Amino acid sequence: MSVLRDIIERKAKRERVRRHSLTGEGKVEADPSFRGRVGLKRELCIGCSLCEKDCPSAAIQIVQDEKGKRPVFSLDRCMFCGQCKESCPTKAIYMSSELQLPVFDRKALEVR
Amino acid sequence: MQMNAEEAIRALTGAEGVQEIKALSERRILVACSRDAYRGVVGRLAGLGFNHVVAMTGVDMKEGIDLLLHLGSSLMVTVRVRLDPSRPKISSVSDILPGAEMREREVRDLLGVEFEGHPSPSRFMVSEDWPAGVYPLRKAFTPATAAPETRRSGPG
Amino acid sequence: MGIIDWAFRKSPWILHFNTGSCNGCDIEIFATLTPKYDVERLGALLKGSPRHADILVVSGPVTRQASGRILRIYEQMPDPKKVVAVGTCCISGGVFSNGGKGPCYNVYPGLDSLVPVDAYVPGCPPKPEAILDGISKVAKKAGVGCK
Amino acid sequence: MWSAILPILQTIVFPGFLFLIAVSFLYEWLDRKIYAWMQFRAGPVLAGPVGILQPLADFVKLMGKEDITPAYADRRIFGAVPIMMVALIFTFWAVVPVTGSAGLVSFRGDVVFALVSMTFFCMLVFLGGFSSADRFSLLGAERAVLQLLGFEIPLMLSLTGVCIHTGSLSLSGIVSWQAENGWTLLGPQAIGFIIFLVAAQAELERIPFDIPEAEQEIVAGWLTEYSGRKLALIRLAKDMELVFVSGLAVALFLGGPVGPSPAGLEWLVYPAYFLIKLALVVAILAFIRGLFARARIDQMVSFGLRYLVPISLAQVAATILWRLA
Amino acid sequence: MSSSYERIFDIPIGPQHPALKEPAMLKLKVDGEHVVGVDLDVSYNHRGIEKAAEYRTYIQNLYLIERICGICNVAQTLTYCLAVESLHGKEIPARARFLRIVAEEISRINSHLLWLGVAAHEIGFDTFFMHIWLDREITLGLMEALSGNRITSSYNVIGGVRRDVTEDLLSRIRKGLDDLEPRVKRYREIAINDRSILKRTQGVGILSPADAAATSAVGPTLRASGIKSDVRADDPYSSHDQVPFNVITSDGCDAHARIIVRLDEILESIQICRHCISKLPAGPILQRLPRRAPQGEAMSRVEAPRGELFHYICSDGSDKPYRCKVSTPTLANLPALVRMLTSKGRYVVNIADVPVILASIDPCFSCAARVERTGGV
Ligand code: SF4
Ligand code: SF4
Ligand code: SF4
Ligand code: SF4
Ligand code: SF4
Ligand code: SF4
Ligand code: SF4
Ligand code: SF4
Repeated sequence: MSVLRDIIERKAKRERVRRHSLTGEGKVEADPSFRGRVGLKRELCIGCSLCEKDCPSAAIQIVQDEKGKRPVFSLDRCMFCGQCKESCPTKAIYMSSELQLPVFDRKALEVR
Repeated sequence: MQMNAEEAIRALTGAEGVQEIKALSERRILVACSRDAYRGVVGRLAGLGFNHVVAMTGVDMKEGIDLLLHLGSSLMVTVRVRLDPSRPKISSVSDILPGAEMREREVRDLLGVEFEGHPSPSRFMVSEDWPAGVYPLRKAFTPATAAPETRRSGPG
Repeated sequence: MGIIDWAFRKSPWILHFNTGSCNGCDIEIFATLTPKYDVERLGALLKGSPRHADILVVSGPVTRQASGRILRIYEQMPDPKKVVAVGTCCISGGVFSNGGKGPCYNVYPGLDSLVPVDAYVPGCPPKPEAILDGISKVAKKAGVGCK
Repeated sequence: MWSAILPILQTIVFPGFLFLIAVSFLYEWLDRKIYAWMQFRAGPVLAGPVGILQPLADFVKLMGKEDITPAYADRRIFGAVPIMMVALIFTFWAVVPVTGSAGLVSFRGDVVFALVSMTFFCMLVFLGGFSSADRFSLLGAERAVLQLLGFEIPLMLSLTGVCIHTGSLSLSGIVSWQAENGWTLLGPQAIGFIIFLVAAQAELERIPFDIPEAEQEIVAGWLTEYSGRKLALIRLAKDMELVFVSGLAVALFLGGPVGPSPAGLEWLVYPAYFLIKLALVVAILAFIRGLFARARIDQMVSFGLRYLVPISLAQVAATILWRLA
Repeated sequence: MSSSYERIFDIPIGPQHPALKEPAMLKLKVDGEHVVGVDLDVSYNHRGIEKAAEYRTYIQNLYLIERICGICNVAQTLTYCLAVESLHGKEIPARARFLRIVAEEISRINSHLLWLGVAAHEIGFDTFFMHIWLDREITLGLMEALSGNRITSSYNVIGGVRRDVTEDLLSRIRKGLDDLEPRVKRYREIAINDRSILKRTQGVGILSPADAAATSAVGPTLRASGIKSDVRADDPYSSHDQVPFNVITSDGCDAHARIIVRLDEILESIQICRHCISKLPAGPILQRLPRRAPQGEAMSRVEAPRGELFHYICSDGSDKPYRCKVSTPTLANLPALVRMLTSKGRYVVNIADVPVILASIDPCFSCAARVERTGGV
């Protein structure tokens, strides 16, 4: 019954739990330090492919675009570890604090 | 139990079958011994208070399979034995150190080391359909010889 | 059949299956039950028996040993049923898949190679908010009409 | 004409079948909300205003789902059990007074009749689990019967106390006695009330006595193999049972629906009283559910036999002495 | 209660079972409601990590090793980094060592609270579970602020830690710890006083000190059997010798003692964190190390939340380890578990107690299942 006492005391202190709203979906704020989806600042990338070499889950493929080589991230394999950000010599990769939102189709995750 | 490295080395030098004793660092000691002396050395260590089994490691060194038994309190002693790679076989120490039983089983499944006198002789495999005689931690087991499975290569 | 569709959307009962995960995703799925996230707001209950569940929430890389189980559980669930793959491992094998980097000889490259998956929640582990979103999105699609 | 239709309407609509179903859903919702409140959660919110339609959504959804009968199950019994459960509770519901001091049906000895329902229900649980031919179901079924051993006798004794106290063997008699003598029953029979609630918790298979369907031990116990429509009916039956047992508690210890009322408005005020008192009992049951850890089956049975039985016996003895004095 | 029927049959617990968050399989031999034998199968979680580690570079392995387990990922990476650093023969900066302790202790608090919640759930006490997990969000918030993710932190890297702390963050951590402490004390009170908890845990899952030592049990399981053993104290690995703390033990030897030991450890961890934050040295947080490790072998031990965690790395001088061996606390505690479950006729184990006993060693099979299968009895 000591649990009851605990509940009453906490309720008396008007402790409230902040939950995110279910209806305004997608509007979830993460802590700014959160390691969310990876992103590339295209203009900084020099195409050295170090990120691809160090990525632990082979989520990066180097492709050729009009400006030369660049990485493409497969978000269905990426595990948001941030190693590519650490490895990049020009700091072209950043981790946004965006929460990756669920998708219905795996293909939607494959390029970016 | 609170032996320091020097005392432990002194206590072990001259034991039968011990080939080499060296201190790797302040609290790590490596004892190499022959296969036949292994049991005796472990027994002696257990008598000295090293009766906590930290882990047992098997390493396929190509020229032989190294079996490492890590015993420890605040000081950790590693007993190293080299086994014949074609038919690795050694006597079990799970009667001296009951904590070693599952460790031996792990090494047996992954490296195919045979432990003589082990209380549960049944073999345990990766999954029920794991092929017999394939030991994943042997160096001969490579990605190419990995279990047959549908596999997508590369990202995507 | 408005009311039945409505009921399907409002009452997604969950069955959680761990196919060999590192626990990260399981914990976060479990965390969605707790006060801060409270999946019951959606009407969802965590069920123990596949027979009672509508949504199968899977976490972890699908290991060989677990693959048979997942098929069986999927079959045991009554129609209509949905599957949500939570975590990178479950979606593709993630760090455990080979992808040219060496073997995890015991892992399937993603849950969708075994059972049809209705939603993917990437992350390692995804935040509970993301899992909640995944479940509610799938629940919104639910109904007798769409299998 | 009207006098012919009225009983039928009473049976089907109010306070009969439909009313019972509506009230069951309402109180399942209440139970879940209180439970969630204790856990700092919100409980269901999306289905209808403040989630009040959640039990309905669950029910309708389960009705719409595929209904699987396991291959090894005894099909006839397996399928019959859910329907029998609903029918059973509905039948017994007739004796619970809702609109006045008497229920739809009232006769001498209906207290015993009501008591028997619990045993019947337990038998159906056993049959349901047994016919599923599943390990977990079987264990759950066995546990349900073992549990019955633990709580049935104290339950009976707590009722005996009330019957002796009021000198009546019918619910209507007990309710009218309370109406005449004010609220003097709850005082002397407080222990009986508590024992009744504890036993009810066991009968309803709720924490701390949800042993027959202990999720962490035996998946969903005897319910494991049920799905779809059958599960919907079982859940409905269990909700109805919650209302039925709480209704009995209201009638036996809280004076039933009777209370002060402006003359002529009894038909409206009494059911309202009933619902309020019912809510009170359900709330107490929800609190019990939230505040304890699950007991073990042997602990449960020995708790029943070692503590509840002597206490309730003492209660009965005291009541007899009081009557004699 | 003695069973009225003589029937022995097998009950599988798992691999998909509400009592196990993970797909392990416990095959119980049951006579009525009593357990007479047990067989363990943890292969459902086998992913092939040790082999995979041989094909990945040291950097990639960090993330692979981290994902051996989501709960003690901090301990796992710490052990791995210690081993690699010791291959290089390099000391890491003092500030990094202290930050590692902070991260480690936060994850310990997190793990113990998580476990306590699960244990409450195991005995059917969901309200308690919800309360504990509500307060656990505090530590998850701290972890996210410190490292960037609630669970998988990627905080320790070879040569130091990834992120530095700001004053702002330190005060946030201090506040979080201050909020948490009274709550933990309250839970301790409840765990000691609540009768329904006592009923389910006292005298359940008894492991005598002799058995605990013989089976090489580790961590809180060992300490709850009255044996004073803690790698942090015995084999200080990350400036632990500069931090004052007590090794918590209990003489209860049962599931309840394990609850109390873990709760006391949380309080101790809060003190350690506070100490480290107040004494945090200035300086760099990372000592860059080359990609290739020198030839040799290294062994490291860390006190993970569940007990002693051990890594062995053998290097052949390339950028990939030659052999990487992980030995985890759950595996070390399995023999003790089997001993508690079968009891060999000394006392009766009820089926309903199995989840409690299982939970009391705080098993998480994802790390134990690097081995194929472990058989009991
Ligand atoms: S400097 Fe180092 S990282 Fe850059 S290309 Fe040369 S080897 Fe690669
Ligand atoms: S975050 Fe990690 S897994 Fe994702 S792309 Fe970068 S290195 Fe690869
Ligand atoms: S490491 Fe940086 S610069 Fe090099 S390819 Fe990747 S993103 Fe571009
Ligand atoms: S295909 Fe290879 S890399 Fe992928 S899961 Fe299977 S074993 Fe692992
Ligand atoms: S996605 Fe990440 S957290 Fe989830 S199971 Fe895989 S490794 Fe663990
Ligand atoms: S259990 Fe060991 S050998 Fe097997 S895959 Fe895992 S790490 Fe490799
Ligand atoms: S004991 Fe192993 S699996 Fe469990 S939390 Fe620690 S590292 Fe993870
Ligand atoms: S014991 Fe193993 S599986 Fe469990 S949480 Fe720890 S590392 Fe993960």
